[in-house]
Order: sequence, then structure tokens, then C-alpha cells
Amino acid sequence: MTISWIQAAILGLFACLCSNSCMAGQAVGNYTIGRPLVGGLVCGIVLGNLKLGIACGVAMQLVYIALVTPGGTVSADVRAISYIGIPLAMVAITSQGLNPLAGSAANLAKSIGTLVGTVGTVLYYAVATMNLVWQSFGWKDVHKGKLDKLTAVNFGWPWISHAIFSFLPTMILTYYGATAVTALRNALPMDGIAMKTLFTVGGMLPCVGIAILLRQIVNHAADFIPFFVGFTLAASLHLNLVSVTVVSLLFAVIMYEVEMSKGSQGPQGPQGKSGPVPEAAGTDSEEEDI
Amino acid sequence: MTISWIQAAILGLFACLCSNSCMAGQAVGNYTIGRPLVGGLVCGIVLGNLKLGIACGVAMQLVYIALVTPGGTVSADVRAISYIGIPLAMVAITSQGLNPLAGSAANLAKSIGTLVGTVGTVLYYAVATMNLVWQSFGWKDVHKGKLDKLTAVNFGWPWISHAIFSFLPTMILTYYGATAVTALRNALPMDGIAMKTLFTVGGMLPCVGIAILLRQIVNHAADFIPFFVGFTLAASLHLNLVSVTVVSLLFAVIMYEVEMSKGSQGPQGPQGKSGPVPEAAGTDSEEEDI
Amino acid sequence: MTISWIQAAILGLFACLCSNSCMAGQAVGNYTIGRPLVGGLVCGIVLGNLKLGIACGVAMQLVYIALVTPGGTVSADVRAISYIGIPLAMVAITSQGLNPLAGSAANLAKSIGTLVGTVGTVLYYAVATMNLVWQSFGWKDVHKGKLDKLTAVNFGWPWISHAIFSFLPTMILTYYGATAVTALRNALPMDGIAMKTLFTVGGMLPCVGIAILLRQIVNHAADFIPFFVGFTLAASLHLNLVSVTVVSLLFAVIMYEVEMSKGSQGPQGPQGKSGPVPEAAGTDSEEEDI
Amino acid sequence: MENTNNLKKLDKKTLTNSFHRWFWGALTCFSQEHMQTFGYMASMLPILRKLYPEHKDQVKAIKAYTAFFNTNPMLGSVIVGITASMEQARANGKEIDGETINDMRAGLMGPIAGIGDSLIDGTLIPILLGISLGMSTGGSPLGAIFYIVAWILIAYFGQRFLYFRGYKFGDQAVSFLVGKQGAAVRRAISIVGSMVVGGVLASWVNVTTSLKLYGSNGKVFLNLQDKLNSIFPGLLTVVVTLFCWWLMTKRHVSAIWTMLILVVISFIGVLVGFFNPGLSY
Amino acid sequence: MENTNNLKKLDKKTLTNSFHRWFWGALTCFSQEHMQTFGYMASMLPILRKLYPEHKDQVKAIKAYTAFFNTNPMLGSVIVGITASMEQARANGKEIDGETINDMRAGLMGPIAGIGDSLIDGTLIPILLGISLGMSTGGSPLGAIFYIVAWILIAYFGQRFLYFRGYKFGDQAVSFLVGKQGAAVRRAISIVGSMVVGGVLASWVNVTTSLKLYGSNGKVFLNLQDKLNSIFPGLLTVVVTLFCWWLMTKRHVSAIWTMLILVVISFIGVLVGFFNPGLSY
Amino acid sequence: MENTNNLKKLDKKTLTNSFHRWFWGALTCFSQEHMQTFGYMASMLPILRKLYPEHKDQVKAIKAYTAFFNTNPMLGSVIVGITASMEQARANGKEIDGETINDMRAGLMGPIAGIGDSLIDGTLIPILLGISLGMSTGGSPLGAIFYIVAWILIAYFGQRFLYFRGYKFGDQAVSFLVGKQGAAVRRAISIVGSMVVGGVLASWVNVTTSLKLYGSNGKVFLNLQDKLNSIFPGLLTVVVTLFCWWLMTKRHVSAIWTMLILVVISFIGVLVGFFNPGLSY
Ligand SMILES: OC[C@H]1O[C@H](O)[C@@H](O)[C@@H](O)[C@@H]1O
Ligand SMILES: OC[C@H]1O[C@H](O)[C@@H](O)[C@@H](O)[C@@H]1O
Ligand SMILES: OC[C@H]1O[C@H](O)[C@@H](O)[C@@H](O)[C@@H]1O
Repeated sequence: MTISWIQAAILGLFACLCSNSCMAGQAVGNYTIGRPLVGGLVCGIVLGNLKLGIACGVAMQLVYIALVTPGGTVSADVRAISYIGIPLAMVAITSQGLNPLAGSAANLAKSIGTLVGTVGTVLYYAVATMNLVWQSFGWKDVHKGKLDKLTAVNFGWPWISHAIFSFLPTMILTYYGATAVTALRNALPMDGIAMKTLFTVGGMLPCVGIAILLRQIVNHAADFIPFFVGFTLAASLHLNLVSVTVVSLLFAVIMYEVEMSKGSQGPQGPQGKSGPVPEAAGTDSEEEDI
Repeated sequence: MTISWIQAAILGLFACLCSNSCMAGQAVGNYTIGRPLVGGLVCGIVLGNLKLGIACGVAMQLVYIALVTPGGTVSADVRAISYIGIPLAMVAITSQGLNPLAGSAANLAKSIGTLVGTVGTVLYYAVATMNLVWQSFGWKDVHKGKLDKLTAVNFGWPWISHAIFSFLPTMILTYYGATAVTALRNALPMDGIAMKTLFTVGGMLPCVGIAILLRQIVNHAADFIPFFVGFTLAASLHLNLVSVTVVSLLFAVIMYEVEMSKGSQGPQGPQGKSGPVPEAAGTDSEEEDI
Repeated sequence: MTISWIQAAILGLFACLCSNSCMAGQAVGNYTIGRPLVGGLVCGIVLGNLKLGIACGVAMQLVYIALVTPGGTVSADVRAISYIGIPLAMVAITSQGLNPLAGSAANLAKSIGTLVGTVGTVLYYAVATMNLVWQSFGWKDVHKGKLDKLTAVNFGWPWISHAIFSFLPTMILTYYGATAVTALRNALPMDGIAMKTLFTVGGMLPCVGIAILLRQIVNHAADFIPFFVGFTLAASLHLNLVSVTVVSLLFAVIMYEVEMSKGSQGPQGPQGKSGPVPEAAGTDSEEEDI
Repeated sequence: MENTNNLKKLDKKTLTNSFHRWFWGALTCFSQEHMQTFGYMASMLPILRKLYPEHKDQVKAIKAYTAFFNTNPMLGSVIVGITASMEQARANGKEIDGETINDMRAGLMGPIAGIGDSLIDGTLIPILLGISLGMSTGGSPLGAIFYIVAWILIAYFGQRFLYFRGYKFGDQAVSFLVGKQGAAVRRAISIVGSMVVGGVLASWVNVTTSLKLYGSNGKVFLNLQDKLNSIFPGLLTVVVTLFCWWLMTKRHVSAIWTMLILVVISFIGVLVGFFNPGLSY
Repeated sequence: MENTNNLKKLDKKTLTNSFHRWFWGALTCFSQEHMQTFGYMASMLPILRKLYPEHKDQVKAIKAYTAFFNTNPMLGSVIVGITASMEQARANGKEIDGETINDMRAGLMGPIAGIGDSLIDGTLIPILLGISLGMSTGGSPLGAIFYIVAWILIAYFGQRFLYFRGYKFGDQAVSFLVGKQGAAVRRAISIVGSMVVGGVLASWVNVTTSLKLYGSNGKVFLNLQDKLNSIFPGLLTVVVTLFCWWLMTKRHVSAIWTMLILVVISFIGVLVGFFNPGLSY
Repeated sequence: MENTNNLKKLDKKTLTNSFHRWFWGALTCFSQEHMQTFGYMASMLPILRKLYPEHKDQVKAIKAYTAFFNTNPMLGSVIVGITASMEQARANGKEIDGETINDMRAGLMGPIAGIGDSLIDGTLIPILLGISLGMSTGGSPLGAIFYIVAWILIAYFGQRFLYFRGYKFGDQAVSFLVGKQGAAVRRAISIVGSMVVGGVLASWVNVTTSLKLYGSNGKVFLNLQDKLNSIFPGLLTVVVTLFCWWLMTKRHVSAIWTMLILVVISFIGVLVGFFNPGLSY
């Protein structure tokens, strides 16, 4: 599998839409197009291998299932994961001749995704910084009373930031990266320590994603319990996720009613105990989020 | 399989006992003898094929699992379902040569049951109307102070209504219906659209019965949740119904305690939320019940 | 399998450590070394057949899972079960040529354990009675102000009671019992009524242990429900015990919060309903405990 | 001044007789006009005969029960019990007249009909039936027998309990049906009901599609039923049920019409090959 | 004296336009310095244009929105709605000045950022993703499509609902997010979140050991993975996850460093034969 | 006037020594007459020695502890801690005499015995044992080792925690055992206990019938065990257990007699062919 210039350019465009301070809006851009699961769909269509694309997207989505970015603090930007990582992973898996649906392919994808993940962080800050230029235009417009120009400042100019820091890097990295990744194939034998480690790590990476989510959810030791129950339902009883959700809803309703029945203890009572504690943006552990 | 006059007469007698304003009392007559599950047992014994009788009874019971008759409003009377429908279904299944325990036999039974179901409704209103005659006797007795005669009015005379509108129709319909049903066998080929539709509908009819029950139970979207959980336990985990009941009891106890702990909100609080909202008889959606 | 004097003596020592008014303290002695599960480990090591030891320990632990001894009322003392019963059961199973891991071996073990169980009770009361002698020394010391001697009274002298009533009986019974048990092998054929009954009883004995626990837990009919749910999870869904525990924790948390939200009803409300009702030591059903 | 020694007291036998008449006869002479009125009168007869030796007093007393009456006969048992105790009080000279009795009856029959119909007919019996169906696999009569025994025991002793509770506590007896505890009990029962109904649906109803798409090489590349199951086992069954619920609840379609709509859907489904019961020829 | 007839009222179209600008543009011109300030101004433009026909009034009014703003854009929608209604009140002569508006904005943006980030990004989206992953087995696009549809519907109509709720109820609209009911809702959602996340972990992650000990006869006498499964199925997966959680929460190790530690562990594990991905040559 | 500088304070080492004496020696010199009295005295010795340098004061002080004492040794640890702090207060001149101390001891030992016996012996240990049994399949020592480690850690640190809590908070330390939170905790534990016990029963006990009825053609037409399982898997096991529970709770039959009744039942069952352990010859 190779990636042509035109394919690379399309991937670059999607990178503009989804990267944080994303041109397609946060809901549609970052939270939809940006998610590796959707990225897998897009890359699968663009590169002409839907199954492999989805499989890679699924694998990486697990690692990045908890992308919380409090106060604009992004530790792994989705553009790089979804539109650089997934294409390169697809190339690597194909060139290694792995079965796209096998666990080893998924593990390889996860490792590659994480390797390029940090690239995205740099690009993200670059875009946000360049936006200061357009914002300075905006301030002038406000002062001069040219309010009509604010629309262009908010929706138009930032495309330039993205053309430079989202479109170009994505296009170039996917185009040349594909060749590089293919070349690696001969360098590292599959039964060597390096590849074995890479695949083992790939299998563990989602634990980090889940752990970040847990940090979000768990305040007391008791908060681990529903997590363990969900795990048990899926691991021991082989319930699928929709079924787990159905079961969890029953407990949710019960907990809702229990909280609501805590009538007399005043408002701070329930709040103090309840799940994810709301905190002011930017105050909590920013740089640790993936 | 054929039905003799004597067998038809016995079925007619059971129809008197169980039809609404039933001669065996509501608990024993309507709620016990009348239920298709029990009807299947009775018909199985009377017609000499217990297994087939039970299988047909089970199939129809599902469709009519929720026989609520608020304010005497009966939309499908059990006498026809249990003591006309089941016997005819048994004849039909035997003559088609279907395996009594197979799903197709059950689906055929459900369709036949529903077809004769409405007959019962007519008969029910006929009995209730004829009872006005005996009641007019009763009023005279009360006026004349002949209280001793009230017992006969309540327990004796109504047998005549039933002899005419429960015993006779059941006897005649089962006797001649059996021949008709057997004749149908050649008219409709099993792989024709008609039979395929009939069997498909049969498979879906219980959904209506369950839906009626759901209407009873569900007031808020959240009330669907325990229903879905019960479904999941049986469908995904293959728990049988006794086990589902056991699990549900635990949730019931919890809900009971949660409701009881809603101490301070006054009595109307819990009531407003709680399951099946009690309504005055006859005010709710009468004609829709099956 | 035979038991040598030295092995018998080691078993005797453990009997001193674990028997009630145990020389290794209640937590380590009675609650740890004394439990048949641990006894199985010890006997397995001492007699050189770990697997068989554990298997016998597991079997007997089930019967004696609920060793509550309110107010010093012991109805089955662990020293006899663990350090006389298990060794003899091991010998019996080996001599009968049963597979140590088969259910029949376990059932035999349970029956033997129960047979010797009552022996322990006698020994327990003997030790406690003999301790009165050392206590009388203690009173004198207190009166004379020789406080330093109290330590010996509490930790030293009671070894003598145990030497006589724990060490000796255990050593002798295991040494000679082993021979007796082996001799029985020829007396009772495996397919005779006697052995069949013995094995059937063995299979049922743990029900008594569980029933004693239930008596502890169940105050209202509703208290049976979590028990049944736990049973269902394991019996129908084949969850293992760790998983059952995980699921139960979720319900425990819910119940905890429900109890805590019963704010307004005063302290006696929740207490009245809550699980095992605390009672003063010695007032409840003493002699019935196993 | 009333004299304690002369106080009339209904004996157990009379009460039991009255209860039995209600148990067996509440609905036997039912008509749309008077509904359970005659059943009620028949139940009160033994009470009146016992309390009023004089025939003319009996005739006077029965008048109170000629007013229209209808409720859920199971829970309604409690009302009969209450009137028995009121009648006894009246016979002992308490200031209770026919109107008081009828106000009570009229006030209670509505709510108790509502609670009873939804609780007994709509929840308890379906639960029992659901469990019994589970015991009927392979045409076994076990389920039917279990239902008969379990239900009759519950119905008989339940009604009996309510009747005597009504007699003993009078008006207050109903509080546990309609008060806070009643709401909690109903909530609890409705949970059991919902879950069992869900279980019944999953255990006994199985709507499946036979749709399979074949690739050019003749191999199946889409087995729709398998796909649906991987999303949520039994999805189609649930969907059809919710569709019926939606029709009846939100569109106010009657049950009969809902069934006819299912016929149409089945017909079309069979035509396009979505449904196929797979019958043998 | 203000005259009711002259009262300015924002029409649906203007509000919708303002909402859409927030929906699409809250973050497009983001910088670390001003964050969502420009997105906010862009959203208020249609409102100001409608309320103040005079250009100079518009310019005066926009000043209030030049202050720094940043919140969770999903839930933050409610704040934009609230300012629309405040601006309308100000245009109608109510005593509201730019400072009042900014105090409100500054007071709400913090808590709503916290709640929103943990509720939307941290719980709702992972739940949706978890479910969608379950539909993606075998490389099926179903999961991705489900996610796109479900999420966009929730996001669009959810934000829209919040915007108009904010406009209608003003300040009070937030109470349901931060009050008692809000706490209960969050608690309920967190239960679903935890259980689904547990399910995701069990369904999609599978850390196993390849360690087997062989007896002298060459037969396996310890298959560690089997032993671990008999204790708790999936034990190793849970242990690694808890280990990561512990590193990050208790030891304040960053995610990147945690990953590197996993690399080291994997490396050592592969060396000693504890881990073996079992690749084909 | 007491002088703060001269106040006597028990050091950590003395307290730990006292605790250890309780941990190891609460029951070593047990008799039916004095029960834990000597264990208690032995634990208080280091405290008294530390607080009262004069031998005669020590002798005077020990008198308070010659009174009968017995409680659950695990939770009872808190009482020893409390007396340590009371003794310290007394040594510092507070108005506490032996009677006060003994009233406290006598008042607490009863409830704490009841709570402790049911919570520790009756619930916690069975849970731990139940889990450990699950790890013992195939004769594995894992379960026993797990039990030893888990229990000793819980027992040692739990008792230690209680001892020092008692010392620190005095009388109030007990409130969390007997107050509202204590009730909630007990309720929660009892849920875990019940479910685990149910799981233990299902996992480890399996009462089955061997009854099969054969038709005239020699084929089995009733396999009772299968039928019972289709009603509720493990039905017989549950029935036998409930029967034992009923005997012991409702009929007040002792455990030994219950066992003997099981012997009789087994004997008859074996005779009529209902039970057959299926032994090889
Ligand atoms: O934390 C509030 C908010 O801050 C920034 O605007 C972005 O990172 C958002 O994703 C985040 O929701
Ligand atoms: O609705 C109250 C009551 O009305 C009629 O008497 C009958 O239909 C009963 O079945 C019903 O319970
Ligand atoms: O009942 C309190 C207490 O009494 C005795 O001391 C012993 O039997 C202990 O095991 C028990 O805990």
C-alpha cells in the first residue's frame, strides 16, 4: 500500500477540520471527525481499504478514549493520531502482511499512533499561537468599530494557520512516512525483541487511556466498584457493550433516586460524594491528560 | 384429530366456568381456568394430546399475557381463546402434520387464537346483557323483601345466560370448526404467501401482548430500563424466568427502600413517580386492551 | 498412607495453637491456623500430600464455614476437625483409592470430619476448665500484688492444659486412628448402603454450615433475596466467587447509601432493618452453632 | 346507653361465609349496568341475617347495598370487610347510616379498581404466567399446574386476608394500599413486573429476519440477523414490541388495529424476503 | 418610562443564527491568550445587530464581550443564551451594564467548564465510543456511523436546548446543572460511565502472560494465564490498568511517562518470557 | 491544680505493647468463669506500669480490671484502647475511678460482642473463606495462602486501628460501630455476605437426585434432575439448605440433630433410589 499526493492532500484537509481549534467546530470537527474511530472510517475510504481503516481506528480509539482537554491543554492532538497515525499504521500493517483484524495488527497500530501522537501536540500549539495574529486584526476591528470583520477573523483567517500547521505537515508526513514505514519492514524482524516489545506495548497502551478515564471517575475507593462490575459483566459473562450499558442504566436510575432522596442533608451532601467532581477549568492536572 | 360431541360439550362447560362474569368466580374461573396456559392443559386432557394442548396454550398465553379488563371492558374474552381457539389450533396443527413443539406450530396457534378471539368479545357482552333479566328479578325480590332469592339471582340464573352464549357456541364452533380447519389444509399450501404471512404474524403477535403490559408499566422513559435489563438477562445471559425473577427481587427491595427513604417529600412525591399509576376504573384507555 | 509418631506430634502442636483459647491468639490461632482450609494446607505439608490435604480442607471448610462462638460456646472445635479429621480423612481416601479431587473423596472427608467434630467440643471445655487452675494462681498473685506473674498466667501455664487436652489426644487419635480407618476399608463395601449413605450425607453437610450462616443473616423473608441472587449468579451464570463478590459490592454500596439517606427516621429505623442484628454475647441460640 | 353485654359481634363463621360469597360470586351476575352490585348484596346477606334478627331490619339494611358497585374484585375484598364492620357498628347503635356506608364504598371503589387492575391483572398475574411459561418447555404440564396452585393460594388467602383486615381495622385498612408504603410496594412490584416481562419477551418471542445478501461469488456477505444480534441480542423482537407500544400509546391505535398492522408488515416482509418462517413443504 | 409596545424582542431566527455561530465557531479562532473570546463575540454579533439599530450602540455593546472567555463549549451554550436575554433586557432599558454581564460570564464559565469537561468529554463521549467500538467488530463501519449520528444529534440538539433554555430562564437555567438534580444526574451518568468503561476494558483490551512452567517430564504444570483467569477473568488487564491509574493519580506521573514505563515493563517482560505477542515469522 | 507540664502521656511503644498483648493473648487463658478477664489484665499491665511508677498504685489500679470481661476480641480491641486513655486521664488526676471504667467496659462489651461475632465470624470470615475456596480448585494451595495473608493483614491492622482509635477518641470511638453509619456499614456487609454465601453454596455444594423414570420401551422419560434444573438451576441444593435453615430457625433443632436428620434422609433416599453418589466398586 502506498499513499498518493492526492490521498495525502485529502487527509490533510480532514486534519484541518478536526484538529483542536478545529475549522468544523468542536462538536463536528474535534469530537466527531477527529475521533480515531471516525478517522479510521475516513482513512479507510480514502485509502481504499475500509476494513483495515476501521480496524486501525478502533485500535487507536481505545488508547485515546478519554481526550479531555481542560483549558485548551492538549497532550495528544487528534489530527496527528487520526490522519497521520492511522494511514501510516495501515501502510505498516499491509507491508508486514498482517491480518488486519488480528490482535497483532491492532497492537502495531496503537504503537504507531502513540509515536506520532506527540507530533500533533506541537502542531496544535503552533496553530493556536498563529491565531494570535488574526486575533490582533480582530482587536483593531473592534476598536475601529468594524464589527462586520469579526466574522472573517473567527471563521476565515484561521484557515491559514491550519494550511500551514495542519494541512502541510499531514500531507507530507503521510506521503513520505508511508515509504519510510514500508522500509522499516526489512530492518526489524518480527520475532526480534524490538518488534515483540512494540506489539506488547501496543496491547497495553489502552490501559493508559482507560486509566485516565478512571482518574476522572474515581474519587473514593468505592467508585472502582461499578467499573469492576462492568468489567466482570463483559469479561466473565461476555455481555456486549450495549447490554452492559442497559444494565448500567438500571443502576444509574437507582443512584439517581438515592441521590434525590437525600433530601434533608442539604445540597453539598450529595455533591460531595457524586461521581466526577466538577472543578474549575484548568485547575486540574492538565499536562497529564493524553 | 377430530372433536366428538361429548368432547365439544365438555369444552362448552369450561367456557361457562371461565368466561367473564364467570360461573366459577373470577379468581378460579377467569383468572385460572380461563388463562390459555390452563386452557391448554384442559384441552390437552379432553382431546387426548397433552403435549400439543400445552404447547398451544403456551403460544396463546403469550399473546394474551395482559388481560386487563377495567370496568368490565373486555376486548378479547378468554372463553373463545382458550376453549375454541386452542382446540381448533390443535386440530389444525395435527392436520398440517406440524411438530407440536416447533415454533411454526406455535405461530399457527397464535394466529388462529387471535382470529377467534373477537368472537369471545361478542359473546361476553351477550351474557352481560342477558344478566339484566335476572337482575330485574333481583330488584323485584329486594323490593318485596324476598332476600332469600338473591342467592339464586347471583349464583343460579346466570347459568342460563351461559348455557346460551357460552356453552352452545363453544360446543358448535369446536365441533364444526374442526372439520373446517382440517379442510383448509388442502386449500392453503404451506409455502404460499398466505401461510407464510400467517406464521410470521403468529410469531409477532405476542409483541402486542407485551406492549400492552408495557403501556401499563411505563410512564417515563426510565421505566423502560428494568424491562430492557430483564430482556438482556434472558436474551444475552440465557437466565430462565425464575432466575430473572430472583434477580429482579433484589432490585425491587432496593427500590422499595429508596421509596421508603423518601421521607420528607410528602406522600404525593413517591406516588407520582411510582410504577403503574393507579387510576379510577374505567377511565383509562378501555377499548385498546386486548 | 500411614501417620508416624513424629507427624502425629506436629499435628498435636498445631492443635494447641489453634484450639479455642488458642495459644497463638484468636486471630492467628483460631481464625487462621484453625480453619480447615488452612488445616488442609498444614496437614498436606506434614503428611506429604499437599493436593489431598487441600482437597480435604476445602471439603470440611464448607461444613464449618460459619464458626461463630458467642460467649465461648463452641459446638464444634476446630482442632479436632482440622488436625484430627483432616489427617484421618486423608488416610481413608488414600486407602479407598479414591481420586483426591473427586466429589466422592470430598464427601467422605466431610462425613469423617463431622464424626470427629464433637470430640473437639469435649476437649475444648476440658481446656477451659483446667485453665481455672492457672486463673486461681492469678488471683492469688493479684491479691499479693505480684503483677509480674500475670504474664505467665495468661501466656505460659495454659500450655499445660493444651499439652494434656490438645496435644496428647490429637497425637494419639491420629496415630492410631489412621490404622483403624484403613482397617475399615475392607469392612464396608463401596456399593453398600452404608457407604452410599455416608457419601450422600457428606454431600449435604455443607448445607448445614450455610444454613447456620443464613440464620445469622436472615431476619426477614426479604433478606433471602441477595442470597438467592448470589446463588443464581454462580449456579446459572457460572460466575466465580471473586466475580460474585465484585457484583455484590455494587449492591452493598447502594444499600449503604440508601441506609445513609434515611436521614429523618432516627437512628433506630435503619438499625431495625439492617442485616445481622447485633445482640449481646451469649444471649442468642448458643448451642445450635456448629 | 348501649350495653356492652348486648353488643352484637359477627362470628368467624358468618364472616367466612360472607367472604366466600364474595370470592365465588363477585362477578357471576355481572351486567354493564349494575356490575358487581348483586355480587355485593349476596355477600352481605349472611352479615345482615346475623346482625338483624328481624326480617324488616334486614330488608331495610340491604337497601344500602343496592347502589351501584364495581371495583377490582381481588383487592375489593377489603371493602366488603369494611362494610361488615360498619354494619356491625350500625347494628350496635353507632351513628352510621346507609349513606355513610355508601360514601365509603363509592370513595374506595375507584382507586382500588385502578390499583388492583394494574397490580393484580397487569403485574402479578403476568409475572406468575411468565414464570409458569418457563416451566412449560417441551409441552410439560408443570407450568400450568404451578400456576394453578400458586395463583389460587395467593388469590384465596390474599383476598381472605384483605377481607378480615378490612373487618378488623375498618377504614384504616386501606391506608397500606394507597399510602406511602403502598406506593413503595407498587414501585417494587413494578420493577419485578418489568424485568420479568422483559425476560418473558426474550425467552418466548423471537422475531428474526431471514435476510441474507449474497456476494457475486455466491457467498453470504451480509447475514442481517447475525449483525443485529451482535448489536443487541434479540434486537428485532424488542423493536417490534416497542413499535406496537408506540402505536398504542403514542398513536392511540387499538390492539386489534395494531395486530392488523403487523399482518400488513408481515405480508410485505414475506414478499420482499425479509421474513421467512422457513416452513417445510 | 418604558413602553411595552416598544419592547425589543429577539426573534427565533436571530437566536438560531447566534446559536449556530457558537456551535460552529466557539473554538475556530482559539489562542492560549484569548481562548473563546472571539468565538463568543462572533456569536453575539447577530444579537447586537438586532437589538441596537445604531452602529455606535453595537460597538458600545460588543465591548462587554471583549473580556476573556473560556468554558466547555457544549454546556457553555447555556451562557451564550443567558447573555442574549440579558442583552435584550439591557436594550429594553433594564439596569444591566457590561459589568453585570461579565460578572455572570466569569462566574459561570469556571464551574461549567469543570462539569462539562468531565461530563461530556470524560463520560458521555467515552460511553458512546465504547458502544460504537462494540459495533465495529470485524472492521464493520457500523460503529463509526452510529457514533457520528448519535453524537451529532445529541450535540446539536443538546446545545440548542441549552442555548434556548439559557435565553428563556436567564440565570436560573444553570441551576439544573449545578443544583441537587444536577448532582444526581452526574452521579447517575458516572455509574453508566464506570460500568461501560469497565466493559470497554474487558471487551477490547486483553493483557495476557505467556508464562508456562514445564515439569521434568516436559508437560506444562503451571499455565499462569489459566490460573489468573480462574481467580478473576481478565486479571492482568485490570492490574495493568490499575497500575497506570496508580502511577498517574498517586505518583503524579504524566501519561507520556506512564507509557514509557509500560515500554520498559514490556521490554523486560518479553526478555524473561512473561510476555510474548506470539507473532508469526 | 494539675500542671500541664507534669501530665503523663502514654508513648507509642507502651500502647503498641499493650495492643500486642491483647492481639495474642485475649483468649489464651480463657475459662467459662472469667473468660477474657486475664487477657485484659495482661494487656493493661504495660499501661499501668507506665502510668504509675509506684508499685502500690499499680496494684490498686489493676483491681478495676479484675471484673468479668468478655467480648468479641477483634472489635473489642477498641475497648482496651478506650481504657488506656481513661487510665491515663485517671493518672493525671481526672475524676475517673475504677467504677467508671468498669461501667464503660460492661456497657460496651455486650453490644460489641454481638456486632463483632456476627460481622467478623459470621460475615467477613465466611466471605474471605468463600473467595479462598474459589482459588483452591484442583487442590491448589493458592486459596489457603490468600486467606492467611488477607485475613492476617485485616485482623492485625484492623484491630490495631481500633485500639488506637479507642485510645484517641475515648468513648466516642464506638459511635461509628453502633451509630447510623455503623448500621449502614453492617447492612452493606450483610449484602456482600449473603450474595457470597449464595455463591459459595452454588459453587461448592451440589445436591442432586439420581432419579430417572423409564418408559415401557426402556427409554428414560423423566430425568428428574434435568427437570429441576430447568425450573431453577441448583434447586435441590437450595431446598436442602432452606430445609436445614427452617429446622434450626423455626423448629429450634440443633446443628447436630439437623445433621442426623440429613443422615436419615440420605439413608431413605439411597434406599428408594432418589440419591446415588455413583461410586465405583
Ligand atoms: O476546559 C474548558 C475548555 O477549554 C478550552 O476551550 C478547550 O480545551 C475546550 O475543549 C475545553 O472544554
Ligand atoms: O376495573 C374494575 C373491575 O371492573 C369489572 O368489574 C371487571 O372488569 C373487573 O375485572 C375489573 O377489575
Ligand atoms: O461472644 C463474644 C466472645 O466470647 C468468647 O470470648 C469467645 O467465644 C469469642 O470467640 C467471642 O467472640
